[in-house]
Amino acid sequence: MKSVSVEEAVALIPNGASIMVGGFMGVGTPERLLDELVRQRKSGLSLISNDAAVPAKGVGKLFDAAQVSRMIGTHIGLNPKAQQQMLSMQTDIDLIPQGTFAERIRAGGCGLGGVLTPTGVGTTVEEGKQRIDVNGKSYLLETALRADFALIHAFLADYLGNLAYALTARNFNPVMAMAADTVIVTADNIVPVGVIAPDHVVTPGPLVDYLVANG
Amino acid sequence: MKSVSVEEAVALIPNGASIMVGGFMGVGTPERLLDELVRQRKSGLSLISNDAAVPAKGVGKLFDAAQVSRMIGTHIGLNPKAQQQMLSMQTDIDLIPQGTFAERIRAGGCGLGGVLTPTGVGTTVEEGKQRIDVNGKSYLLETALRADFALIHAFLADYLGNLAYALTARNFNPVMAMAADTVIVTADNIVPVGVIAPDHVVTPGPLVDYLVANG
Amino acid sequence: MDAQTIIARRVAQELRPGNLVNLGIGIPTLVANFVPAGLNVFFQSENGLIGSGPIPEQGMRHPFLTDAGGRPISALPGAATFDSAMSFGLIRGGHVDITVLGGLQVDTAGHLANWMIPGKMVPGMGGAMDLVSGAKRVIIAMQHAAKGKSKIVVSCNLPLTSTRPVDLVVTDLAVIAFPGGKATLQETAPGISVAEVMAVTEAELAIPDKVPEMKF
Amino acid sequence: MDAQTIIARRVAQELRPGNLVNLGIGIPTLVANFVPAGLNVFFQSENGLIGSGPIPEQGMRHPFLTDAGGRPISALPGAATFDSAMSFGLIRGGHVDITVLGGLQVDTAGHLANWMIPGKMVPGMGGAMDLVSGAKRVIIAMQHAAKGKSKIVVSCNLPLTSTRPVDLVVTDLAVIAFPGGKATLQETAPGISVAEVMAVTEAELAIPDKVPEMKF
Repeated sequence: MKSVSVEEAVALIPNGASIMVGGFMGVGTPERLLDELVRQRKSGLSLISNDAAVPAKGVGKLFDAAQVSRMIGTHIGLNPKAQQQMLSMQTDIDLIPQGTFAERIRAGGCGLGGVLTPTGVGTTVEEGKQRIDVNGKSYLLETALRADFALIHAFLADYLGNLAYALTARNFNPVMAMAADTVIVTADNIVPVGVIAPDHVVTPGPLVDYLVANG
Repeated sequence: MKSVSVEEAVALIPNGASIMVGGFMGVGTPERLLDELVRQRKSGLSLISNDAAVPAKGVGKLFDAAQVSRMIGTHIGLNPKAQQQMLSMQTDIDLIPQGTFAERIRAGGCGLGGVLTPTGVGTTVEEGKQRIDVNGKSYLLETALRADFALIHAFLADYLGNLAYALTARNFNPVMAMAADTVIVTADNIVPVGVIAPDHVVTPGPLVDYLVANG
Repeated sequence: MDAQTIIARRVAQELRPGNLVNLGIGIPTLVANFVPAGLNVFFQSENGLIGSGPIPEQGMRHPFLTDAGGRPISALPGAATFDSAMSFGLIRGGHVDITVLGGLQVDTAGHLANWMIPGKMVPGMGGAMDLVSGAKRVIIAMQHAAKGKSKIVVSCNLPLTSTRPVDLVVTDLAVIAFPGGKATLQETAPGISVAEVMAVTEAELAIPDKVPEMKF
Repeated sequence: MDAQTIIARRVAQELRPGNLVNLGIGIPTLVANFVPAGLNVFFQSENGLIGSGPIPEQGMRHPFLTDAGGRPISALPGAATFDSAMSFGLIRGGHVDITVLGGLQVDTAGHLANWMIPGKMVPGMGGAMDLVSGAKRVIIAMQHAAKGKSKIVVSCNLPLTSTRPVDLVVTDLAVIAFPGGKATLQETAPGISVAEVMAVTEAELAIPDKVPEMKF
């Protein structure tokens, strides 16, 4: 784990990179990294995020600045800008079921090729996918999802990069922190080793590549 | 969640039932439930447990009393009785890779039909299984595993059945607590609601059917 | 009682002690207001919480404690938080006893369409497909008709949410179940006759000999 | 230096700052004794811990803090615990930088057999197959020969642990790597000649122009 400034962290991300961003409707999203992605005008990003949040919040900021060329998520209903960019073909948005989204990312992080889920069988979600029956029940094969970068927000980070999350700000952060080549973390509180008890660590430090220093 | 005595809890389990038992070499195993399974002489059990522990400890007690007719696990090297019972065909023991064991149980608990794992491809573990290629890499389809009962040990249980575990006694308990029709829990400490903070709950109370009262 | 109140109060009667319940956005959210004190049901918010409670007072809200729509909520004593893989493990794995969702159409066989109107903006299905595929019991809480058109249809022409049929539909006019895979009128709303329900329902409903009124 | 010490010390030289390392039972366990102070490697115990430390004093042991063999261990400051699904997610997902395992046979292509001898008692593979399939780097720490028979063989006749070749084999006589899928002698043990290694090795080893001695 390396401690870096927010400018250094975002400078690592090239235009066109795929980025997983933690958060659910902007809750639990690393806002400082998103502000810096906007400031550094990164373009053509492939965004993997549960939703498009709302304008001016969370990943919504990337749609405000038209920096997303492709998105995989589950819901964009509360961000009119994301909807416009989807309808105008400016952004290619792939909307999938939320449980499938979580499992595909988890599979990517855990070295699984994919999972069999009953969700989506017999619906439009099945198009182009393999259906596999196990013990007389039908499932879709949903394949693993990974990204170049995961942008993660934690409530607590210790000096070794061990992370703990608060309440509903946990959401997709722990699975995404396992599913990217480079993991960049912001935290509300950076604390000494030992403040987070071993049983309360959710993301172990060795998963974290860069911890963004607080001001 | 219902609070019961250890006698009542074990009386729920019929002969021939399939039982998942938490623990790793006997660490994190609900010893009181195993003692009572022996006392009530339950027979013909299908055991799903990581290992056979050692004689007189954890699930080792079930082999001491020859109560296991079938086992799915990953390692029995430290229990000579389990080995004898396997070699004499008294017990049918299916040994599988430990990561596959964990994922099959997790799949059972999470409503997945199975997962694709690279583990075991091209080895004897592949026999009888479907090989599926995703993006040019080969995986085995490993199907979900469930049981009639899960016997779980926690460090803390609150009055609603929320559970937290201690150190390496966590192991398979959380995944097993999701993968059985009936979940029975013993805990070192039964504590008031609120003692386990929401962010520290590992197994939420609604997953627990029976909490065994302490003496 | 207005239409939404009838629906929400009637759905609340379906909850049993100890149930783990997931409420969708809209009318389903109102169900929480009508749960009898002491029933000890647990509400799951699919963004990662069991034990969600009412909106806290101004000044007591926390930006990291919200429902699946991003609105501030509270947590009750005994609440538990978890990540999204666990949250949908609970849903898909059948650990959620009841999910209450809105609907666009439900057909004679109990198939639900509730996530997409072709030609209109597609917001995405969020958690709806997992909830309908995985919850032990699926209850649809919706108006009986929209713009004069029955939402209980012969066959859904909107894209399905799941091929798994729902268990119960509660509208402002009726309660409908699907025994043997066939839409069957169970109850009518107070003051509504069986004939009135049939008149505004596109689907053919099986009508038992006795159809009681909802009781509140 | 005895054979085990040579192997363990040489393997320890492969660890890099910040590495997440999983040590198997037997000789691999000894590697921890030779890690330079301040290198800041993390040891994973696959039963659910990162940050495992040496055996604590009598009276300081806790029954809920053990290694994968069930023996008491300690935890270092900054340790983290997790369940078995997460533990093998770390292993299979390539988050473990190095796994050090014992071996029964390694063949010319780097294939490993280390879990089963047909006809003998089968203890089970435990975590070995996942570790070899998933870790970023697989290092085998074993004696060069057993009962006078080379463990570096032309082709494994024991059942394979994985079709993924190992990265490095460290024995009491040699260090062997597999560039281009071909067993290649990298180093010899102190005082051992290339000819001596070749004489006791069943597999044909590629021999570079310069084969240095291990340095301690």
